[in-house]
Amino acid sequence: MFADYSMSELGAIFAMQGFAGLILFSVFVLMALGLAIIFGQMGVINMAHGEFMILGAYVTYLTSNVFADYMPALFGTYFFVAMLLAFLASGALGLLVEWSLIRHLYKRPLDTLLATWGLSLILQQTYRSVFGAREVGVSIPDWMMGSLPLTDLIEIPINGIFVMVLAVSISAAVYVMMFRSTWGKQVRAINQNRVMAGAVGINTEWTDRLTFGIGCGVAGVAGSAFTMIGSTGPTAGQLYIVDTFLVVVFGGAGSLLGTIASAFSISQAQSIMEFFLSGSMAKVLTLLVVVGILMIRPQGLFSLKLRK
Amino acid sequence: MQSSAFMSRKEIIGFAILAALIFLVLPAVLDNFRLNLFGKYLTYAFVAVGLALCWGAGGILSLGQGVFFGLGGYCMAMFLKLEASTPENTAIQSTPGIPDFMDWNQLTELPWWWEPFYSLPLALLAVVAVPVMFAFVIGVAMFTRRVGGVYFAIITQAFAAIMTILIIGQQGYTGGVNGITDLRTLMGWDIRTDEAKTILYFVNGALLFAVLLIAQYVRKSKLGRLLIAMRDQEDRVRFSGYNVANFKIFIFCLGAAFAGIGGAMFTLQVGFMSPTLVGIVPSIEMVIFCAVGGRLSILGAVYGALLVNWAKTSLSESFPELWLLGLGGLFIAVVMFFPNGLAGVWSEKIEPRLLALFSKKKPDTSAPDGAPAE
Amino acid sequence: MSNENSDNKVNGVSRRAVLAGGTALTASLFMPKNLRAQDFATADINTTGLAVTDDTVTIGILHSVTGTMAISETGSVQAEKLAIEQINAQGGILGRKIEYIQEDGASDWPTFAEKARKLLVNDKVASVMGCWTSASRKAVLPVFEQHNGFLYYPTFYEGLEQSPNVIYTGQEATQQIIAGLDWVNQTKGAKSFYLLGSDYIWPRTSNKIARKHIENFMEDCKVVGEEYYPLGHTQFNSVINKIRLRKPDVIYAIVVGGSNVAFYKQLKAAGIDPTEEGPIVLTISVTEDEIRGIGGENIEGSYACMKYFQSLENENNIAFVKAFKEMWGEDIVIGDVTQAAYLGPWLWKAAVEKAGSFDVDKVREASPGIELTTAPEGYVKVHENHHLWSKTRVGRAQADGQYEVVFETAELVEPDPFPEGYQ
Amino acid sequence: MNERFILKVEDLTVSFDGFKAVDHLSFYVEPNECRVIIGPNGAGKTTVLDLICGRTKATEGSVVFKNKELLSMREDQIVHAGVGRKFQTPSVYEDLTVFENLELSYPKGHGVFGALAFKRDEKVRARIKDIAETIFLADQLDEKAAFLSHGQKQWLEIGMLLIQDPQLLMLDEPVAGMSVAERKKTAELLNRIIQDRSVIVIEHDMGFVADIATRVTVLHQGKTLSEGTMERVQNDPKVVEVYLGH
Repeated sequence: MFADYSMSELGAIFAMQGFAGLILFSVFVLMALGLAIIFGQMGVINMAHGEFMILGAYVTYLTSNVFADYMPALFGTYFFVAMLLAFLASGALGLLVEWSLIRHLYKRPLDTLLATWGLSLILQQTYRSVFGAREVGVSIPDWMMGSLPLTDLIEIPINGIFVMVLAVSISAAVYVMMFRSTWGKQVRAINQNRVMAGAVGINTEWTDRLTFGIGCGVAGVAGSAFTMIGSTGPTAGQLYIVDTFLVVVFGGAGSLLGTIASAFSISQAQSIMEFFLSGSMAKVLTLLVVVGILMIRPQGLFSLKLRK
Repeated sequence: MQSSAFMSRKEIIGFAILAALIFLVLPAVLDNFRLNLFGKYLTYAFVAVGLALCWGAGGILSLGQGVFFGLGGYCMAMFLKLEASTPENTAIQSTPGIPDFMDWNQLTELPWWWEPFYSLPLALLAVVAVPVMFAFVIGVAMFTRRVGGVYFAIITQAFAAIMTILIIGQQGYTGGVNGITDLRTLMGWDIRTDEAKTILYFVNGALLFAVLLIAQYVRKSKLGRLLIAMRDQEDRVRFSGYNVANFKIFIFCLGAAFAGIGGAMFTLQVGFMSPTLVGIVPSIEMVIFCAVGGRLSILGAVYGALLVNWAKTSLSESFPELWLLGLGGLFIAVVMFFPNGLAGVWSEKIEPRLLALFSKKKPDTSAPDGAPAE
Repeated sequence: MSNENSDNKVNGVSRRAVLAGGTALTASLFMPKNLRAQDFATADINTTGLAVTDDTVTIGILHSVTGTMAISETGSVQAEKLAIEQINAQGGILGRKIEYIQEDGASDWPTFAEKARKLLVNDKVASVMGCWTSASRKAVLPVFEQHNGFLYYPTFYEGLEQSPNVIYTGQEATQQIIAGLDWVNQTKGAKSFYLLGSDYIWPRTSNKIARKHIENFMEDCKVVGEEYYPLGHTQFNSVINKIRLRKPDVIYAIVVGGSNVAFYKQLKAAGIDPTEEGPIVLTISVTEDEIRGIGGENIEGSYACMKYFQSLENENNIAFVKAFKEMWGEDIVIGDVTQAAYLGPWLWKAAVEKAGSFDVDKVREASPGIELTTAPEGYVKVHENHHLWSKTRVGRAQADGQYEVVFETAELVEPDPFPEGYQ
Repeated sequence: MNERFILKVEDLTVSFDGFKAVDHLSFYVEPNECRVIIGPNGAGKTTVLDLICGRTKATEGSVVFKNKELLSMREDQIVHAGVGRKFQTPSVYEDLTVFENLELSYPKGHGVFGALAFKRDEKVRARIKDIAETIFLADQLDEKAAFLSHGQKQWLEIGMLLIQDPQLLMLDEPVAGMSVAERKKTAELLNRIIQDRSVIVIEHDMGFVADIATRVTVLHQGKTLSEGTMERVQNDPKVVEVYLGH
């Protein structure tokens, strides 16, 4: 396979392939962070996670249209506004959903799975009624498309860099919120002992709502970012759900670090296998390996051994 | 004193009503086309009954039941496809005598693992055995390591995804995204005619009742009570000397066997099998059939499968663009307001009123409302 | 139970739109002399109990309105409704207005089979315009053959099929592939090809034909890679790197659905810009419909091989595009399949009038040889094998989402669903 | 082998991420002995029981019961070897009746197919009735366990152990959370059932301990602090310092 190529070409390809793996890693991190917060910290299985992402994508689409119509001069910067709006929109929907649905189901985790699946159907149909069955084309500012030639041979896609930067900054933000803010302390306290947390004066109800909202908001930002690399349509959210859950579960629920480590290992495995195998088989093998490891080590990669 | 009878009087009446519905009422009031549709819905009821045992009684939620349904259905379809692919029927192919999709994919001979499916007994055995073997492997791996609850649900869902990609990707062997289509005869008997479809409907109904009776037996056996005990206090069961994993594996395999039979009947009645019945979405829908019927009730599961599918068909006929909203709303409503589904509504709301109506005596509704005092 | 469908026999389209479309077309239509219903006794023209009355005839429309395929099938539904409205505005078929019952296949193949059975058995429709994916067609095919229905299937597809109960108004694979490959070889000097597709039967079969043609019929040409990704896959950076490694002259892409959007965006972001020097991107899976989702700026410069582009400049097409936009809105786009779907009702009308009967057997007998001079794509003709003779065209994607036609075959290409030497 | 001890715990250690909850612990239990384990919170009392019955896997050491090494056995195998365990919080099957709760513990039909074929014959009924009388629940046989009081649930769980007739019975705080009357009845019950078998009890109530204990082991930070009769332990200055003295 490599016989006809010079060393420098091979080096360049491998460098770019490594970079492709990193982009995939960032995509996985973005997908999974919101879910890691919701599932890991609250134990809620949100099957509508993909639909919250797509809401972010649609918000981005609307924002781009508004900018194109009313502020064409500022079009190059609309994406930042769109991400903020996506966070707010998905977050607000998250708060609403928590209030109307999730809070009644905390004691029945498998039922949240069913209810949120119902929610995802409703959201899909709503998107279809509002935006049409067809995918919408989101215009990306020119500066975000195209690639950055590092050497003669190595070219790095700019949107890939953008996704990576975003993944790092959102991870950092979530980390800070989780481990430095009062909210984070409260979330972790509730995760460990809900009754005690309530007893020491933490407003568990509001903290739950906020946690769910923030998780959904992060999903919205991810969806907004994915308009650069993927499609925006009513059913596009479904594509993400299996990968996302596997990343979170594989990392060990409750561990943000685990989620990131798991995103890294799955993305690298998939990206390497994709390079040497056909795409479909690479996907099947990746999923099988992940499921296989989970069978041997059900607690995931990172988890504390605790006294029962 | 405790009764351990196979069926209480109430349950006998319940079975009788369902039997009357399936064998008398539906065939009497429905035309051939609608009857065949209900036959299709009833194949999902097999899965739902299995889920009522696994999930309702045992607390094991599988989001991969479509895999077993599909495996059963594919086993049946492979037999029928081989029968339909006689050298005469496939004379225009470059390799006559093999299924058409293999020929399109440049296969020149039948893969070895298709060979057993020339035999009807082996194919029928495979309908049950293949899903069970699959469930056994998954069950042993997961339950002996005490993977349960949400994790089990997500991993089985991943299996549904893997299976779909595999079937679609290996289209030379499986028919790919099209599935295995154009099935015609079963041992020379044309399964596409109206008479055949009617007969298959009754066969399907009879099999469903066989499955229901097995499920009823399991529920009423000590194993049935153990399942409920495991769902509530797994550790206590373990420290009463039971190997909990074995029981979970058994019930998961039983559910898979039911699903496999349902899949085979689906293939026979609909005339093909395709990966769209294996994936994540159908697997979750099957859970919903069970939830709507009442996850604790095996009869409820049948009604759930009938009702949801009937609603889906008629909603999509009258309001094609709105049925997803209806279905989504149904999911949420069941979970939020009727966690015990139709069976719960029946036994909590309707039945007491009926009883009150029929017996002049005031109904005795004073359920014990708390722990008895010291 | 069977009669709750009257609701969806909709006629809610503005009269103006229909008339405008109708008159525009009349100018170019070869009109048979005005047929009146009383000239044809219902008993004579409908001997098999189809849904034909003294002044109406009912047909079925069977596409996905919901689910993942709704994205693609919407255009077909719109085109079929437009054609029906226009035919009705001209007086219908044998003096009978066409009514339709629309069913939703919900992107689910068993549902397609179920609905097809309902249309044929319960509603006794005279013909069905429907299906999009091969899987849905394969699912309904036994139903149509069993109940002797008649289906007009609009999508370009992999071939390897020829049913007496189906008229294929789209191209089979060779019609779409061979001329395009020859063109890119002869005018662009392309010698090496990287074949890429979504993982299912149409891309695989099409690539198989492409590979055979490249290796057996094109001098010095070779395939340097062939690769498939699961439907819905959204990460193409690895394959883009592989393409870089192999340096093909042509990237032959048959990616479909949401994956398409991801593929072209990532291709552009990776610096493979089809407007500049570098590999040529040639596709057979991206119509104007798909470009809306991808974004014109992301696919600009790529070539697509189709039989129809919205930008075709002939009278038929100008009238068709105008009528379509008046009916469905100014910002709508029309792709290859949409046009093929539009042909369905017209081809059926011509066949019924030639047969002088709605009976499926007579319509089938009359179908081969039916010509349409009014087709937006130009002149088409039904072949003995139930496919259409039509031209193959190559278009180059523009930033505005339209294709600029850069090549068209001089003659109609003969449909050949079982091509010798390509299997 | 030395037949003097029915249970030999030697060098038992378990660590959770470096924290040694039980630290090279050894103790020996004789047949028919009632051993009470006491110690401050976090001393590792419950963990010791968890280790013996297989709920927690030991890091090192050995637990030999009737010449069988328990550490390599599954929980249900340990039960079949003759070890019964009652949890701290009453764990009964709330959705089942008292009768069914006891029936599930009846030592027959423990395999999958055994359970399927299990028949509720006269012998089973008689035994269940017998046990129900012992645990003061003869009148509640058809009631769902969910409707029992806290104390009754504790009794039911004890009954579920009794029906298995274990040779080693391990009870984790059997009188915790009981009213005075219940406590008295429970003491009476325990005194009756600890005959003819070895028992390990974790308990805080010193009066109760003095009542039933043959020997007492005091745990502190996963290690034995003191061992012997109640009297001896009570007078051990080390014990007074860490436990009784505060």
